[in-house]
Amino acid sequence: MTASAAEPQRTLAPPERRVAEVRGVRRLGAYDLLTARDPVGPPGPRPGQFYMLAAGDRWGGGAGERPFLPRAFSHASARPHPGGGVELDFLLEDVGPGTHRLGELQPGEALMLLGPLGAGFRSPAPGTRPLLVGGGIGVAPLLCLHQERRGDAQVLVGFRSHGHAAAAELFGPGARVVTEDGSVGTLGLVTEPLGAELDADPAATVFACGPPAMLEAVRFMCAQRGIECQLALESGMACGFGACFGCVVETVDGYRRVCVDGPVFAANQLERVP
Amino acid sequence: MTASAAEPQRTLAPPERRVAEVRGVRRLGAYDLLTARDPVGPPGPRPGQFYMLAAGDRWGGGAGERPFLPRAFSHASARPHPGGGVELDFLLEDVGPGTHRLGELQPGEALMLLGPLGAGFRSPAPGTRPLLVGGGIGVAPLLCLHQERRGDAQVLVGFRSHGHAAAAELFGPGARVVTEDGSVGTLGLVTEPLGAELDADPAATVFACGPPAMLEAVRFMCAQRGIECQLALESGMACGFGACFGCVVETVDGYRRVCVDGPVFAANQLERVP
Amino acid sequence: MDLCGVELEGPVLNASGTFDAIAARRAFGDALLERFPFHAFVSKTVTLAAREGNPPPRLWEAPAGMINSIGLPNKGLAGFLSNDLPELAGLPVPLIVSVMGFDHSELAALVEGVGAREEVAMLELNVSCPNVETGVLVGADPLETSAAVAAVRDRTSKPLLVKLSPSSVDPGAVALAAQEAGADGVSLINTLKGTALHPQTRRPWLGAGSGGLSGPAVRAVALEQVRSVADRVAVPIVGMGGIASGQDAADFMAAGAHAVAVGTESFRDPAAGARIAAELAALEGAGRAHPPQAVR
Amino acid sequence: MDLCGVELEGPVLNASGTFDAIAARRAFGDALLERFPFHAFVSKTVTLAAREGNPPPRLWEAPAGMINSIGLPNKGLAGFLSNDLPELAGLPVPLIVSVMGFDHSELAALVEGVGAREEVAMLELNVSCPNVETGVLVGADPLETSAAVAAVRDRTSKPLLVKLSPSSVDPGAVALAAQEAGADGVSLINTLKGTALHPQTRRPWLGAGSGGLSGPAVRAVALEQVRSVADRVAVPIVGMGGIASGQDAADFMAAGAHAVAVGTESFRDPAAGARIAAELAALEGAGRAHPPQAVR
Ligand SMILES: Cc1cc2nc3c(=O)[nH]c(=O)nc-3n(C[C@H](O)[C@H](O)[C@H](O)COP(=O)(O)OP(=O)(O)OC[C@H]3O[C@@H](n4cnc5c(N)ncnc54)[C@H](O)[C@@H]3O)c2cc1C
Ligand SMILES: Cc1cc2nc3c(=O)[nH]c(=O)nc-3n(C[C@H](O)[C@H](O)[C@H](O)COP(=O)(O)OP(=O)(O)OC[C@H]3O[C@@H](n4cnc5c(N)ncnc54)[C@H](O)[C@@H]3O)c2cc1C
Ligand SMILES: Cc1cc2nc3c(=O)[nH]c(=O)nc-3n(C[C@H](O)[C@H](O)[C@H](O)COP(=O)(O)O)c2cc1C
Ligand SMILES: Cc1cc2nc3c(=O)[nH]c(=O)nc-3n(C[C@H](O)[C@H](O)[C@H](O)COP(=O)(O)O)c2cc1C
Ligand code: FES
Ligand code: FES
Repeated sequence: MTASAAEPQRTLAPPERRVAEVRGVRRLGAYDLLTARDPVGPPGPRPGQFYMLAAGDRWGGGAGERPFLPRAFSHASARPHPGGGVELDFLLEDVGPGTHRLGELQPGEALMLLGPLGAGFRSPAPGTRPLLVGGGIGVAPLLCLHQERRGDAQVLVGFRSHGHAAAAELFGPGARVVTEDGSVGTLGLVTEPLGAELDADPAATVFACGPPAMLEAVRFMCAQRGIECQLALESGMACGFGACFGCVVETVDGYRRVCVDGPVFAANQLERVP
Repeated sequence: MTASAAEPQRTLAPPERRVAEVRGVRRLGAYDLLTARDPVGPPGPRPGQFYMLAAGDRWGGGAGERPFLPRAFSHASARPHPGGGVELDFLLEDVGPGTHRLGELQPGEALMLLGPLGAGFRSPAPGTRPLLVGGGIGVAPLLCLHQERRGDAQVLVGFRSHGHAAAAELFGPGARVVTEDGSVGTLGLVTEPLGAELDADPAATVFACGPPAMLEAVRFMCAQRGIECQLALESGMACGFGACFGCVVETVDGYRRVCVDGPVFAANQLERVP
Repeated sequence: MDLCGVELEGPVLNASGTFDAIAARRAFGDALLERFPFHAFVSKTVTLAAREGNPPPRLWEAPAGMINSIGLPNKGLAGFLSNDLPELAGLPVPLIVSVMGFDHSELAALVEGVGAREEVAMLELNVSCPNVETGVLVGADPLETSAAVAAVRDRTSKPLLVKLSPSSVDPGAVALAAQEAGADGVSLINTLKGTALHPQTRRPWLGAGSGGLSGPAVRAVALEQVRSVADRVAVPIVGMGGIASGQDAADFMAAGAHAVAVGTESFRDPAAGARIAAELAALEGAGRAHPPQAVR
Repeated sequence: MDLCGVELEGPVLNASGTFDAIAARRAFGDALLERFPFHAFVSKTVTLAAREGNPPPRLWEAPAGMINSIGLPNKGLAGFLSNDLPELAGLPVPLIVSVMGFDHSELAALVEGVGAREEVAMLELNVSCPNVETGVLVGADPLETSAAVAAVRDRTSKPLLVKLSPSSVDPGAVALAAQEAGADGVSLINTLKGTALHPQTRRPWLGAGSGGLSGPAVRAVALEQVRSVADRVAVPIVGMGGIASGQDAADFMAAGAHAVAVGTESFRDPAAGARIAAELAALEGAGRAHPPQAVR
C-alpha cells in the first residue's frame, strides 16, 4: 500500500449519543452556520471527520413524515469552549427535512450528537504544499483543515452563485473563488484553474470535498499528474459508525463503508468517484 | 323517540381542513387555553360540537413517533373576530404527544382545523332550568353553553386539585366548585351536591361532560329522578366526520359513532356510560 | 380516463371503508357534493347479513400510521340496497361497491344483488380484510382466490375488482389467479395484521385483540406489492397503502397502478383526495409523474 | 436470565446485521467494551461463500423507519472464523452467530463450522432475509423450514435459534414446524419486503430494486406476529421489530417474548440497547412490565 493509502487519523467518539446545546444558527448567504456546545465530546476532532446530528425535540413530522434517522455533518470548526467541552460549527445546506429542521433550531435547544466519526484528512507529507479544493457545501471540512494549517494552505473554492459564495468569507482573504455565474471571483468551475495550479506545483497535496462530478474531475487531474490527493466523500447514511453497511462506495478493494473506512479516501483507492 | 332523543343541533363544517392562525396559548392552572382565529369557519358552532386540530408544522416526531392523526377538542368559546372569521378558545389538558404539541404553539403559527363537527347540546325545553355539570377538562363544552345561556344556567363543576380548579374562573363567580382535595370550594366529588340540586328542582335539564365514571353517575341520578339529561361523550377518534367507524359507543340502538351521532347524546340513549 | 371500462374524470379513488359519504354529507352538507374529493366512490364493504362490527376500542395510533379493528360494520345487503344505495347514487362520481362473503353462496348473492342495480358502476371483491378470519385465508391463496372469483364471475356483467391480501407470500401469484378467473382489475394493499397493547395493563388495546395497520408506515410494502403484481398481470391495478401526496400517487402509478386510492390520509383531511389529485396533475403537467425511464 | 440454556445478564440483544461490534470498536475504542449496550451479541449473517453485498444505494428513509438492501455482505465462513470470530470473542457478552445457507449442505457446513468453535454460545438460522430470494421462500413455509432445521440439527449441540420470515401467512405454523424439527428458540420479525422510487426518475431507488422495511413502522406487525407465535410454541422467543423504548420491549415480553432485540434504533444511538434495558428494568421494578392481567 502506498503512503497515501495508510489509514488517515481518527479521534475516537464516546459510544453513545449525547446532548449538545445549540448556541445559535447564523444565516450565511445560502447556508446556515449552526453553532453548538458539545459538553463532553473529545476536544480534537480531525478535520474531515463528521458527526451524526438530530434535533433533540421533534425530529420527525416534517415533509413526508421525515426525518427519522440522524444526519451526517462534517464540523467546519472546533474550538475549546471556555466553560468546558468543545464548541462546534456546522455549515448546513437546506436540501430536505433533516437539514431544514436543524436550521430551525433555537439557542438553548438540544442537539443530539454522536461523534466525531470516521477517518479524517491525513496531514500532508512534509515539504508538500496543501491545496484545498472545495465545491459548494463541500467546503465545510476544508474550513477546519485550513484553520489547522494556519494559512500555509492554498484554497480554491467554487460555488453556484453569489449567495453560496458567502461561505468563502470563512476562509479569509487568501481564498481563490470561482462561481458558475461569475457573480463572485472568476467565472467557471473550480476545476478550470485547478490544472494550472497543479502544473505550477507538482509537490502539492490536494484535499478535496464537493459534488461527485467535481471530485471525479479532481481525482482524474491529480492522477494524470501523479499528485497525491485525498477526497472527502458523501454517502447516504443510517448509523455513521459502521453498523448498517448502508453507506458503501466502490473502491479498488471492493465496497467500503464511507462512515468508517472514510469519509476521507486516498484518491488512488478509487477507480472513479461514483 | 322521546323529545330528548331528537337530533341535537349541528352547524355544518366546510368539507376540508383549513389553516387557522394561533393567537396565543395562555397557561390556566393545570390547563392551557389555546386561542386561534378561524378565518373562514362558520360563525355559530353549537356548544358541544368539536373541532379536529393538528399543528400546521411538525405534527409528529413526538413521544413514540406520534402524533399522527388530528385530535378532537370542543371549543370552550367562539366569538366573531373583528377582522372577520371566528376566534375560538380551546381548553387543553396535556395528556400526551398531541395535546403537548398543541400547547407549544406560538402566536402566528398555523393550526390545522376541521369543524365544527358532531352534534352539540340541544336547548333545554322552555320552562326547564339548565344545570351544567362538569368534571375536569370536561368543563370545556359547558363554558360556551354557559355563555350562550347568559347566566340563566346553574353551574356545578368538580376538579382534582387547586391547579385544575383554575378553569372554574372562566364561568365567573356564580359557579359552584368542588375539589377532590378540598383546596377550592367544597371537598368531594361533583356528584355529591348534585343529588340535592336535582331534588330541589325536578324541572332541571342537566348538561354534563367529564370523565366516564362521573357521567355514568350523573346519568344514573337523572334517570332515577326522570330528569332530562344530555351527556357530551369522549372517544378515541381518527377522523371526526364519520369516515372511520372507530369512535363508536354502545347505545340502546347498538354502536353509534360519537363523532357524528354525538358527541352529545341524550342520557336515555345509553344503558350506561362505558 | 378509463378504469375497467368505467369512465372516470381522474385516477384518485377513496379506499373502501375509509370514507362514509353519507355521514360526511351530514357533517359537511351539499358542499361535499360540490367539492367531492374523489373521482370514484368506493363503498365500505357490504356483507350479506348486517354486522355490528367489533367492540371498542377500535383505533390505535401507530408511528406514521394507525391500527384499526372496525370489523366491517354494515347494514347487510338488504339494508345497503334499500337505505344506502339511493343516497350514494346521488354522488357526482361513479359508484364502486365493495362486497365480502364468508362462502361462495354468500358471495354470489352479494354480487348478483349489487350487480343488478344500475346505480352501481363496478364491484370490488374484498377477499383480504384482516379483521375477518376468512378474509386473510382466501386472499392469501391463489386457488382460494380463483375459486371465489369463479364463483361470482357470471353473476354480473359489471366490472369486478379483486382486492388482494397483503399477507400473501406471493401477491403476484394471487393476482394472476384472480385475473385468470375473470377479474377485470385488482386493488391492493389492504391493511397489514398488527396489534398494540394497553400502556398500563399490557392487555391487547383493541377490542378485537388485533387489527390492521395502515397509513404511511405501510407505503413501502404497498409500493413493492404493486410493483410485483404489475409484473404478473395485464388487468388494471388500483394501488393504495399510505398514499398521502401527489408524489406518493405518482410513485404508485410509476410502479404499475392505473389508479390510486386514498385511505388513512382522508382521516387527517377529508379533502386529501382532491389535494392529492391536484398534486399528481401538477407533476404530470411537469412531466415528472411518469418519466420515460421509470419502472414501467 | 437463561435463553435456550445460555446465561445472560439481561434480555436485550442486538438484531442481527444492525451492529458491527468490530467497526464500532474502531469508532469508539475500548469504551465500547466498558459500556457494551447488549446482553448478548448477535453477528451479522454469515454465508458459506464471501459476499460483496448489493450495489448502492442501499438505504431509504421511510416514515418512522427505513428500507435497506444491504444484501448480506460478509467474509464467508472461512473469513469469519479466521478474522472476525477472534475479535468477537473479546466482547464482554455471549456470542450468537447468525448463518444462512442457500441449500441444506451449505447450511450443514455453516452450522458445523460455527458450532464447533467454543467462542460461540448459540447459533441463529436466518431463513427469512428478504434480500435473498430463497430466504423468503424457506422461512415462509412450514415444510421448507422444518426441512432446513432438520438438516442441521444434529450438526451442533449448541442451542439453535430460527429467525422466522414475516412474509408468512401463518408465522405460528412455521414456528411450530421449527420447534418440532429441533429449534431451541425462534426469533422474529425480520424486515418486511418494501421498495421506494427515486423522487425524480421514479426508477427503484435501491440498487437491488427492493429491500426490507424496519423500525417503528413495523412494530405493530411484529408485536402481532410475536403474540401469534407465542400461542403456538413452547420454546423461547426473541422478539424484535421497531423496538425503541423500554415500553416497547415490555410490550414484546408481555406478548410472549423471553428476550428482545434492538435493530434500527441502534442506528439513531449506539447506546440504545443500554437505554432500553434500563427503561425495561425500571418498568419491571415498578411492576409495570408484566402485570398479572397481561396478554400471557
Ligand atoms: C460524511 C458526510 C459529511 C457531510 N457534511 C455535510 C456538511 O458539512 N454540511 C451539509 O449541509 N451536508 C453535509 N452532508 C450531507 C448531509 O448529510 C445531507 O445533506 C443530509 O443528510 C440531507 O438530509 P435531508 O433530510 O435534509 O435531505 P434528504 O431528504 O435526506 O435529501 C438528501 C438526498 O437524499 C436523497 N433522498 C431523498 N429522499 C430520501 C429518502 N427518503 N431516503 C433516502 N434518501 C433520500 C436525495 O438524493 C436527496 O438529494 C454530509 C454527508 C456526509 C455523508
Ligand atoms: C368530542 C371530543 C371533545 C374533546 N374535547 C377536549 C377538550 O376540550 N380539551 C381536551 O383537553 N381534550 C378534549 N378531548 C380529548 C382529547 O381529544 C384527547 O385528550 C387527545 O386526543 C389526547 O391526545 P394526546 O396525543 O395528547 O394523548 P394520547 O397519547 O392520545 O393519550 C390519550 C389517551 O389515549 C390512549 N392512548 C395512548 N396511546 C395511544 C395510541 N397510540 N393510540 C390510541 N390511543 C392511545 C390512552 O388511553 C390515553 O389516556 C376531547 C375528545 C373528544 C372525542
Ligand atoms: C378504518 C379503516 C377501515 C377500513 N375498512 C375497509 C373495508 O371495509 N373494506 C376494505 O376492503 N378495506 C378496508 N380498509 C383498508 C383500506 O381500504 C386500505 O386498503 C388500507 O387502509 C391501506 O390504505 P391507506 O394506508 O391509505 O389507509 C380499511 C382501512 C381503515 C384504516
Ligand atoms: C441494515 C439492516 C441489516 C440487516 N441485516 C440482517 C442480517 O444480516 N441478518 C438478519 O437475520 N437480519 C438482518 N436485519 C433484520 C434485523 O435483524 C431485524 O430483524 C429487523 O431490522 C427488525 O428489527 P428493527 O425494526 O429493530 O430494526 C437487518 C436489518 C437492517 C435494518
Ligand atoms: S452509515 Fe451505517 S455503516 Fe456507514
Ligand atoms: S372518528 Fe372516525 S368515525 Fe368517528
